Amino acid sequence: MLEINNLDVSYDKIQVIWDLSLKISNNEAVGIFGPNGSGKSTLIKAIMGLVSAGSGEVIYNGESITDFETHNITKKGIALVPQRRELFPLMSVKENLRLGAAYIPKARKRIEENLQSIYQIFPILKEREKQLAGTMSGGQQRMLAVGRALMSNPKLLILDEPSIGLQPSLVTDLFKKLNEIKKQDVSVLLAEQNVRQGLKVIDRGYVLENGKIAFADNAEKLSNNEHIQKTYLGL
Amino acid sequence: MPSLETKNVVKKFGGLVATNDLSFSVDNGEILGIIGPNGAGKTTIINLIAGTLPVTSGKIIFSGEDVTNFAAHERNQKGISRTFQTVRPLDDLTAIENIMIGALFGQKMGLKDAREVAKEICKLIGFNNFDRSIDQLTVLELKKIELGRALASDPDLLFLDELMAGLNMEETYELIDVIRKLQKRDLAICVVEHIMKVVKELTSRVIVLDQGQIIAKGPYEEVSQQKNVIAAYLGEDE
Amino acid sequence: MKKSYLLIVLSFLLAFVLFSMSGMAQEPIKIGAVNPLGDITGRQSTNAMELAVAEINEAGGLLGRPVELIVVDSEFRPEKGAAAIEKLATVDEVDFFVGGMSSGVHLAQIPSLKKYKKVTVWAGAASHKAEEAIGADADWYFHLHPWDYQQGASYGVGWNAIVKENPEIDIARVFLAYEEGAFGSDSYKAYAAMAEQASEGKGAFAGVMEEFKGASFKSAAMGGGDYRAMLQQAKEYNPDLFIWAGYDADAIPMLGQAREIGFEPNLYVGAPPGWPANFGRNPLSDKVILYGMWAPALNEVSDVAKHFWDAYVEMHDEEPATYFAPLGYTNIKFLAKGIEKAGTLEKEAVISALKSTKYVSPLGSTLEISPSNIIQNQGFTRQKILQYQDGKQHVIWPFEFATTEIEYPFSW
Amino acid sequence: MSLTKKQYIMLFLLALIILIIALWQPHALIYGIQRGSLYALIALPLALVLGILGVLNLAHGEFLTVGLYLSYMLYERFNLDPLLSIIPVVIILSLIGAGIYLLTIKHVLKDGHLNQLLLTFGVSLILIEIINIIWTSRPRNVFTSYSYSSMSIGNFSFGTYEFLYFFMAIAVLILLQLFLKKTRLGQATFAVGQNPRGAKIVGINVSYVYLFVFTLAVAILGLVGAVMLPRTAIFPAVGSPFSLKSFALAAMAGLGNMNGILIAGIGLGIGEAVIKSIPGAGGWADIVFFGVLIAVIIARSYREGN
Amino acid sequence: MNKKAILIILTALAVVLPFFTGAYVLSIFISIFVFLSLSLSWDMMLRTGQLSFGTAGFFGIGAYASALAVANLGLNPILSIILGGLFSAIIAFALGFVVLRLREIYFAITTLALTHVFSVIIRNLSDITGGASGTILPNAIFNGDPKLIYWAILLITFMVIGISEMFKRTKIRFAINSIRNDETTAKSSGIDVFKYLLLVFVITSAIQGVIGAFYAQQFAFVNPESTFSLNFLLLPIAMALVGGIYTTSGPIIGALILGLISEYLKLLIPYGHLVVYGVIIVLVVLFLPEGIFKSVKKLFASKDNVGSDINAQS
Repeated sequence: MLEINNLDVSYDKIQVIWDLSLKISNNEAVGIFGPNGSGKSTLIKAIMGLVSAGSGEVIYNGESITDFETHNITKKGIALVPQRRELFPLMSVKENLRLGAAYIPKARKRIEENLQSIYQIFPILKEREKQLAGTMSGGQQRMLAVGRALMSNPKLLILDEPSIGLQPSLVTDLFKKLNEIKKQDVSVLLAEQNVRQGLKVIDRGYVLENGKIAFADNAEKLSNNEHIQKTYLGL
Repeated sequence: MPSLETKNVVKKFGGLVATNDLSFSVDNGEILGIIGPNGAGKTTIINLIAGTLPVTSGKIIFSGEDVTNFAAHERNQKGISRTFQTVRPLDDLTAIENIMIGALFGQKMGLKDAREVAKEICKLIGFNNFDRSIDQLTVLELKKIELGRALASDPDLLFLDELMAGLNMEETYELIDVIRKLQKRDLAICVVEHIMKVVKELTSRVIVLDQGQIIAKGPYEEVSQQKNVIAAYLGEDE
Repeated sequence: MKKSYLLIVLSFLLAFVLFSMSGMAQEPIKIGAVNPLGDITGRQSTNAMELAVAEINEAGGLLGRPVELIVVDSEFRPEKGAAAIEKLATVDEVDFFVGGMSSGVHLAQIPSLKKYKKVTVWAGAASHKAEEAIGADADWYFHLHPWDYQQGASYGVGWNAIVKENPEIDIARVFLAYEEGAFGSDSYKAYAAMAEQASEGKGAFAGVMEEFKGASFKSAAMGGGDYRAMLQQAKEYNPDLFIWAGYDADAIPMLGQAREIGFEPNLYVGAPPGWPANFGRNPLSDKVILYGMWAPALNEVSDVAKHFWDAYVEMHDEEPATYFAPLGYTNIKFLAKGIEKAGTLEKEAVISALKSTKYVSPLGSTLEISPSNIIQNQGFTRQKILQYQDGKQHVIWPFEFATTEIEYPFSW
Repeated sequence: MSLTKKQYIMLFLLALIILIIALWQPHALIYGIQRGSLYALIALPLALVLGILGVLNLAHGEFLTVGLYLSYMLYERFNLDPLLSIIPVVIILSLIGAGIYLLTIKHVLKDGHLNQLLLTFGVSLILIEIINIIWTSRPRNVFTSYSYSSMSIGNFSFGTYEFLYFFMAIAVLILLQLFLKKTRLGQATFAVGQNPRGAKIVGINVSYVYLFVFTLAVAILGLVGAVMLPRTAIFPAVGSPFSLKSFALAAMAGLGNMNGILIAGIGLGIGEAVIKSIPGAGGWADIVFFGVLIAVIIARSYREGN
Repeated sequence: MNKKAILIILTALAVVLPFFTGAYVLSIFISIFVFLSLSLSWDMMLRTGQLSFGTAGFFGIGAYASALAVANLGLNPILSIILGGLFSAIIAFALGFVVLRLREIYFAITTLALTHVFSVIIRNLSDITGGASGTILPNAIFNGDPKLIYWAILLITFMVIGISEMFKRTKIRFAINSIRNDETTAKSSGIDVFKYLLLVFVITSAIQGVIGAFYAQQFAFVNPESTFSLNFLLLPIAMALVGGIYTTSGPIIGALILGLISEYLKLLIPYGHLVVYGVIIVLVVLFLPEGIFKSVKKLFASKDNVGSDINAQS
């Protein structure tokens, strides 16, 4: 469903992504792993139109979305859970969730329905429905960010390092929820530091180094890979 | 004599109690782990001890001196240093100049001496790109700068606030080695971390916080078995 | 880093080239004018000066030489006004200085004027502070506009005359509303001093100012525009004569606010330096009295005024809207007449010629020089009392220029 | 909304002060409410742009000036009553505002506050000077039969037209808040104000929202301009002082606090009017405005500090 | 070219300027130096992260202190300029304890409000200050000799540039840089944030006071409208931003360029030159958002790089 062909991205004059190609099929969960500065976040920003691609293209369901603006990409059915959560601190949990759907024509009709299903996945959000997003703890905000992304009925959910700064129990929790979400006809693109947890969710993974794909394989083979074990799993 | 001792420290934000009746101590040469769920008050404690926030009540004793009413910069000059959860390098200064700040003001040195001190610290933490500007540095290097600046004020007590967050394992081990070296210099170190591997490897003792209170203390191996700690923080997974 | 210094060097060079290349031909008699060109007063004054110069040149120039007018914008900024004098003196090497309005700008120019001591005929700047700064020994300085205290005194004379002519008019209580800036507060000081004299039966206002009170307001031109608190005080005081000293922007809103709170003095007088466009078209303006030097109605009684008006309209395709237009014209014509009379550009000769020059001006009155409180050479000392009747400014006093009689009392 | 005990005491004190003023200087109370509402009315769009776009618009007052001149032009050319000119003025001024936004401000949104400040300073210079070239510095007025209508209670008369400012301020405030709370575009605006990046991610067209907010702010100024015209002399710099006053009110209310702007505006208006109505003290009225402003800002900094 | 040599040539050029030019060019440069110094002082405060709108206020206070000391106490005009600076510094020191708690637009609006408060107080204390009509002095400083006046402001400007460079080269740079970037980090690194803010606030206010005093003595008068004019706030800010902030060279270049352009435009286009001036400012912001100094530096830097690349290839 998503295809990236020969993508180059630069900030100022420093090139961060080099000739990168990757693919995500329907109902597939794909991981992107790699050290800091390897270009994971930049890749995601490029897909979402938050930075512009130098060359190459991003194709979504057969249509090139390379030069689309972010809001139009979201409308196509791609939702992002950003690393910094990017919530609306002065709005309540519920308002934040509603906004996730309010500007997506298809999702707008199903706001109430979606709300209920998200409350099922994250009961804590229902409990805190009226609390202002800005006053919640980091972990809760992360849940809210995931919930908000799901409100748009995405076909592709992109998560940028969702586990950063989360306590161990919440990390486990979050990835369990991701497994549930996966079952609901949603493709997932997951960029993670926490490779151990990430591997439990994904079907296939790419390892990014210095803005290039170092290697790609399915989840099982990746977890047995020596380099991965040494560098990311600390074994 | 412990390096740091807090006595019944309470901090309230409006009506909200952030830390409640907190008492603990750290000795020189010891590494204490502070763990707990997000929002438990870990960073608040650092802010209280480093002086970025005033306490509502209670006492903070450092090297036998009551520093409760000292301003943040005075506490730093006395020997309390910290790193920040999100790295906060100073953009318009080069890498080494960022580190020099600690020596210039924490130790009240001149420019020349401060540069020498900064160079020595760079050697210690394994950092070579002295004159790079900040936007050219990797995350690991930024973390090193953060640590270096804290060290440059020659602290007796050092707080590391999620220093390892966002690093991969290889990078994490590199920093663990650095911290071990520091321990040998007889520093008292407090580590706030979510990565249990780091806590396990480094600390001799941990305190577990939940909702501003200490719910458990002792060596990590013991604490991690306690039911309340698992329920509030660790989860059932590993 | 280096490049920045290069840039600075270049800037210096640029300055040299730009400012040292002007000023070439020596033939004409050069008159340097400084006016705020962004403001209607300065612009029209300049236009009128150009008219005067054109007329002089058409008639063969002065002493057989053409006259050149060099104008520099003061931008209403003191340091720019002072720099303009320096430019005219050193770059253009003018023979005479003319122009000017705004006392603040003029104060900054005075040190430069004193430095060159060229014959200067200055049209505007009414503050006695400027007079103090010029001092008593400046024989080269001629000032046309009445000083603030002279204006005040001339109104006293005028009202006394009007009261004598019109026995039904009775003036005992005077209320002055003054804007809180330099212009207004200087007016207030002048009035307060005259009121004290009048209470002892002395001075110009004796007999028409038994009691006096003042209140300040913030002019719309300075970001104010709410006069009601001041008007309320005036209403409670219930004056026979209400005068306001502010700016043109205050004229209509103040009238309207006076009407809505039911303040209706028998004489409603405004003393701003200019009036808003189409003031007369506003029905509120009827029977409003104004102090000024000039009115278009003078065309009916003065040939010079009529000539000026027609020539100005022909040359600039607009009507003179402020008295600074005829004043600017007068400024040049008076100077020219003095030079003609002296028959030379030699300073002492021109000074003594100007001292004895009489010029029948488009402002109605004849301009002649006499000493004022401080300076040696003062031009006009009298203002006029005018009144809006049926949308038109009429001269009420001095009677020799009167175009109609006063309508009394003022009412809504 | 539930109030704390402290807020009740504050409200009570406020009511008491107003009562005292009403008995002592009734006209000061009326004038204060009228003028203060005008200040607030002009400050609201400034606060909107400051809050959502993060731009401190130094040309704010100049847009008001342009609105005033547009209304004046329609009056002169077509003899259109200023109140009837509201609609064309709002439309034309919105177009001008949108045009200036697209040409200039749009391109500096990412550049930091200081460049925005300098840019809007440049824009204000250009607007003032263009007006000066077209209409000269000479003040202009229009005359309408209703602008100085008045009302009397006993022997105390006062103008009624300016109550329009008060009602308009309340109406604009309520409409703005309804807009922000109840409409989709309004929610988008509110969201963009808090987190533009987050807004993009949920599918909001952020650049459209910016354009809309800026245009809306300018349109409100057009409305105010047309309503003000019958009572104001206009000249090229007429709007400039309002930039400063609006900035002061926005800061005094605290960023994002729209109700606060109306309260602060009326409070300062009354304070000013009271001082002005004390004989001999008129010159100190500005001190009240700026002194209270400083006191409030500093007091708040102490409260937040602890 | 050697940087030091250029610096010396420039300095020499500035010093000998009066021998080669007339009073007009001098008066333009005097005015440019006045605004240049104000612009630099504003930038110095900005380097701590504090946006001050109080430039005109401290300028005015210095001007009044100096003028009144000469008019009422008969103080020597040169000494009175120093007094103007001292007086502004003292006021800044006292106010600093309160206003330096504030940040961002709250600091900005408060300093602007203070400017108004100063001018209202001065206007209303007419017994001492001469009220709205101001106070005039019997004589301009140095009897109005443009050369001496030029050298005096040049000396002051050199001192201001020296202070600015001192801010760049000593420990102070590290302190104010840290404060601007992140106050919490600064505090936690042992920096007494308030002390440094106060130091910079007092020094920059003193500079503004000295410049105001100089201005008062140059034109031999003060009055609230001219002396507290917002021109002394807006133009220096525009100059610093056009030239480039956080540097010494930026405000210098900005002041020279804007100062010369505004004077030249005036002569070129008598009516409406301010429109062009406004357009220039807008264009600079749109196309050189980092200011002229940094943009030009970058341009040259990239050219240099191209040059070295070619060299490397050949």
